Amino acid sequence: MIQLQQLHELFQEISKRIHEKRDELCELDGFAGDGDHGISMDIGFAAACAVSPDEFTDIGEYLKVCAKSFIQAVGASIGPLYGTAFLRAAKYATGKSALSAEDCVQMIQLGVAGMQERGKAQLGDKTLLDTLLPFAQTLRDSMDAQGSWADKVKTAMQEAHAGMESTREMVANIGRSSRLGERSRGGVDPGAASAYVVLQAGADLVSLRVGEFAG
Amino acid sequence: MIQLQQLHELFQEISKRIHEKRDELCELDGFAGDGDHGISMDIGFAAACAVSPDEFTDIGEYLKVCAKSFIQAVGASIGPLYGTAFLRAAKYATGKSALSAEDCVQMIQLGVAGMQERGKAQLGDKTLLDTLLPFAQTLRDSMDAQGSWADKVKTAMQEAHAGMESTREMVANIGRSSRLGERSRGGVDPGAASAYVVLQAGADLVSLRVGEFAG
Amino acid sequence: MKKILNNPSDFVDESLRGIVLAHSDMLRSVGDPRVIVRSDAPVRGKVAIATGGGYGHLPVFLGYVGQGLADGACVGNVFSSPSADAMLTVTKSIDGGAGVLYLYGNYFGDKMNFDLAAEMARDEGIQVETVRVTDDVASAPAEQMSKRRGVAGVFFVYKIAGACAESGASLEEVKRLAEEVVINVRTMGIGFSPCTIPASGKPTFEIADNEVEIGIGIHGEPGISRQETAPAKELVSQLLAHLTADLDLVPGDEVSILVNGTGSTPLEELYVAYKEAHSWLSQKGIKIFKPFVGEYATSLEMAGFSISVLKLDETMKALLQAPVNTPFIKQL
Amino acid sequence: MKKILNNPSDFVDESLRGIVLAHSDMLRSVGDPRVIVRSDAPVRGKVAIATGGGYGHLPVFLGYVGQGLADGACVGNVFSSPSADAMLTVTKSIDGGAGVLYLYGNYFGDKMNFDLAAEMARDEGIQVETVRVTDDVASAPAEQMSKRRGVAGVFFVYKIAGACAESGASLEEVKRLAEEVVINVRTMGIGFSPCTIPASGKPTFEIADNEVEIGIGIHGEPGISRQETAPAKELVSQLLAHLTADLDLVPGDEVSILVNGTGSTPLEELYVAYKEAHSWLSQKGIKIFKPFVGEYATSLEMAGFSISVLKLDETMKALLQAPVNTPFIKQL
Ligand SMILES: Nc1ncnc2c1ncn2[C@@H]1O[C@H](COP(=O)(O)OP(=O)(O)O)[C@@H](O)[C@H]1O
Ligand SMILES: Nc1ncnc2c1ncn2[C@@H]1O[C@H](COP(=O)(O)OP(=O)(O)O)[C@@H](O)[C@H]1O
Ligand SMILES: [Mg+2]
Ligand SMILES: [Mg+2]
Ligand SMILES: [Mg+2]
Ligand SMILES: [Mg+2]
Repeated sequence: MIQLQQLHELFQEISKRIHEKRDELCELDGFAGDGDHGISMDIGFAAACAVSPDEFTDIGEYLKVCAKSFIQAVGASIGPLYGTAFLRAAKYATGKSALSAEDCVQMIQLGVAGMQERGKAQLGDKTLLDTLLPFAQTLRDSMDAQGSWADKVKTAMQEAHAGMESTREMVANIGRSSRLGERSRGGVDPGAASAYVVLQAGADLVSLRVGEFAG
Repeated sequence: MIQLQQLHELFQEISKRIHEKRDELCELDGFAGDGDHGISMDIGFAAACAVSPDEFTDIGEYLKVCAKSFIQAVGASIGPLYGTAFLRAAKYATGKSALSAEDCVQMIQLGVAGMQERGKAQLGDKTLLDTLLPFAQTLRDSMDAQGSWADKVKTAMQEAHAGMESTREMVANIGRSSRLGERSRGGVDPGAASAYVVLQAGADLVSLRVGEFAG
Repeated sequence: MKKILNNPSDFVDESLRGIVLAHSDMLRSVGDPRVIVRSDAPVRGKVAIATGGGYGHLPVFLGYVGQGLADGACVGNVFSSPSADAMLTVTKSIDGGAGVLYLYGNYFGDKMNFDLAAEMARDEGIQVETVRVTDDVASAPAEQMSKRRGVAGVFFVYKIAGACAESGASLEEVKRLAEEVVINVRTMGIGFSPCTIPASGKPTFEIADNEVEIGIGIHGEPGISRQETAPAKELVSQLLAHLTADLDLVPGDEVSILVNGTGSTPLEELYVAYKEAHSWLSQKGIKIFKPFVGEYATSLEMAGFSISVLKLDETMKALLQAPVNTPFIKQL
Repeated sequence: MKKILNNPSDFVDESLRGIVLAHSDMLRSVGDPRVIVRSDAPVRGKVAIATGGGYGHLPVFLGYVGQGLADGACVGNVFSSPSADAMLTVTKSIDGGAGVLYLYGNYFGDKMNFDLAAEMARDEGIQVETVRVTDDVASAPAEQMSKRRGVAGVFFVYKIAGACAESGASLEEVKRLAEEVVINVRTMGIGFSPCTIPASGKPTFEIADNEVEIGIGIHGEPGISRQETAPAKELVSQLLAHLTADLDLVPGDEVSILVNGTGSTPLEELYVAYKEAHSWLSQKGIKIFKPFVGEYATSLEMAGFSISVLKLDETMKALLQAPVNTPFIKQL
């Protein structure tokens, strides 16, 4: 089972990695966007980390405050997308003090669905969904199958990576870059890239602590 | 004696010559001013010409309307300078239907004094006065001397020419170009150049019609 | 980049601080310096209007906060949406019990944040409705009206919805009228030269010395064509041909128009455009009721202008004349 | 040159035509399209205020024609004095029997024309007095105050003299008060980049990408120094140090300030300047009474700004708050 404290550690790990990639992500956004994506993600996850887990026992309550903290820190596109995902996940987790692997998969599903509802984007629109949707779907599909969680996550991460890479040849169809049409082709979508960083942080924690997750 | 009709012809001659020099004068003004001097002079004298002499018997009345016509057409610096000169001359000529040579000299004196009063410039300030003042003074000084009017005008014109040329090495001390300071040195003052054109037209009429003036 | 600023990352907050300091009698910020409401908010019993969006468009958005227009606004970074949290704060600060209308330009980032804010506000028991302005004819074809972006025409929606709210109408009525205005307003812009976002330090687009961008967006989004500069008469008739066709205007119709400068185009030039618009419309038998000329929605120092046309009915005409008093826009 | 214009030589007249068409309820031209007076002129028994100068400085000069400010104005070509004849026409059109105050910036071309107009007006039996505004501290040393040019500070003189005239004061009183304001107002500007006069098509001056001109004039006249751009805080403190020293301000003094944009500097940046001015003055113990921020005197699309400081007394404070209503400037 995953404890509240571990979620906090996950946010810390994501925040650390996003911070390291901050300039790289801004550069990606500079290609067809306004060059601020690394900043927004950095600020957003730093805000989520700043919520102290010690004051909570209910994971739902904790995640709701993290969501609001993220939303407070970031507007742009990323604020409402991740904010909505966190809020949807928080709703599911309300009343829980620990999460099973199934709970996690369910929350990822709900979160990504929230992003899709908020942003109205489809697979192939050159957004973070091109990373997140394949990941979430592969993970869910593998839920009842044989094999370790570590392996399942690894497979899902391969799909996430392929999805992210596929945005390179896409034409942006939504959001700020869509106004460039054909000219938006040729660069990885920054949101897709940062989503991969987020997932990778989660995946690495899973493989490090594979025992706990199995528990 | 000079008749009202001849003044009209003088304005026509001035207007014709200024019109021909229009671009040249603008170019001179472009050196340290705003490049519009040829246009202003052209418009101003065209307006003075447009006043029909046939409706007048009083030279003062006629000149007053010419002055107002000039003033109506031109603002900038040239409007009030020539406008004031014409008004001062008109005042002197009020009640007269013909002008003697002495009247003409007197009117030139008064006109130039009016320009000086209006513009507060001194000899050497790099303005039209550097052409007009030497001309007017030389003419007045020669009034009671021996010799033909044609010669007297010729001498005065030499002074006017020297005055105009002297502005080339002057630094503008008044008006728009004065803000350039040292950088205004090296070009003939446009107002001084156009004043010479005006005087030359008058001088040529005098020498052409020397008989009439003597009369 | 020559700009009046200190650290580019402080630009928005320092500018807002200046606004609140200069106009403390009419505006105040609520906690977050990027949330600004009229000083008498909430006005009890009045429908409140909230707006917001990226910074850099003054008087859009803060400039419309005041009597006769909106009740509160929040802004994000330059050309970037403010957060849903800021919007929620505006909402809570201006709700006078009669509900809140979210009124803003149709940009996806803003929509996502306002929608999330509306969800959160409703959770807290506040009635919220939304109207998005879609006046930019160059941003999508007429059949896809809901995809069109909001540009300077938002002025007319603030003006009429604001006057309507001030008159004591219900949230439903204010919303319905705002939608009515949105349906009847069209805008198209022309860009001459770009602006520079302080944080990036680079121009928003590139354009040749003799070219203009017809149909440009308020953030420098490309329009429908790039062409050689032309006399004012031609540029204006090009815009008006698009606008009046899109609005199906016919002789006898009455309109208000807004000739809007996008930043560095002199007021003197905007009036040349107005003169041309006046004679073009007169020739077509279209009557101008109450024109507006000036900077009503800018893009920092972008050079260019837009024309907005609003097809009027008697209700709109009356409300267009109602008084306005904000630090930026006044009407007696 | 990308501008909204047709033939450059028609620029002024077409722009003015647009102004009169758009604001026919408040302004009218008198014969000459370059002579514009408030529509209710002459106001019987009220001292009338006439102003004028070159075109290209909107809202200076026409923008100040209306209730609470001036009664009429005439303009010349861009940056060039209007004719004495136009001034005479203004004078005759606005004189309500109580005399006319000529109030304008101290430029020699304007002075020559206004002086000639005054001569002609007096010939026709109209009482005329003159006050020239000399607020530009960078244009001449303090000992030669009468050589200083008039720039954005003219706003304060219009405002206070206009309110005074509106209150029914005599020509002598309005003149005296206008002189009092002139003595107490100082301005200094900073130029970032030039503007282009339509008729010439060339920029008014050249300046490097990283340089600013401190003390620039309203037609791009060189100032007191050219230096590298600096943070807003430094630029503002440089200006205020000059201004407050020239005015001999001491802690406890009360001032109004105007942060004026010269054309293409975004309003957002002007408020950064205001914020810096506020903190600089507060630190010196100088109190700001009623600040103004915006475009009050421009130079077409010149980029830059100026700060004007007016040292106040109780009379001025009261008049500063009086209402104003022109198509360009409004105060409730
Ligand atoms: N409607 C949307 N649905 C999903 N993702 C979106 C949407 N709009 C934008 N994005 C994602 O957001 C990323 C840009 O984020 P960011 O730069 O922070 O926001 P902004 O575009 O407002 O500057 C894009 O790369 C894309 O992945
Ligand atoms: N105060 C003055 N006194 C005498 N002449 C002047 C004065 N100011 C300007 N001038 C003359 O006017 C000329 C410029 O005329 P013009 O270009 O028509 O006016 P502006 O300077 O307003 O553009 C100068 O070359 C100078 O000879
Ligand atoms: Mg971005
Ligand atoms: Mg000139
Ligand atoms: Mg952004
Ligand atoms: Mg001139």
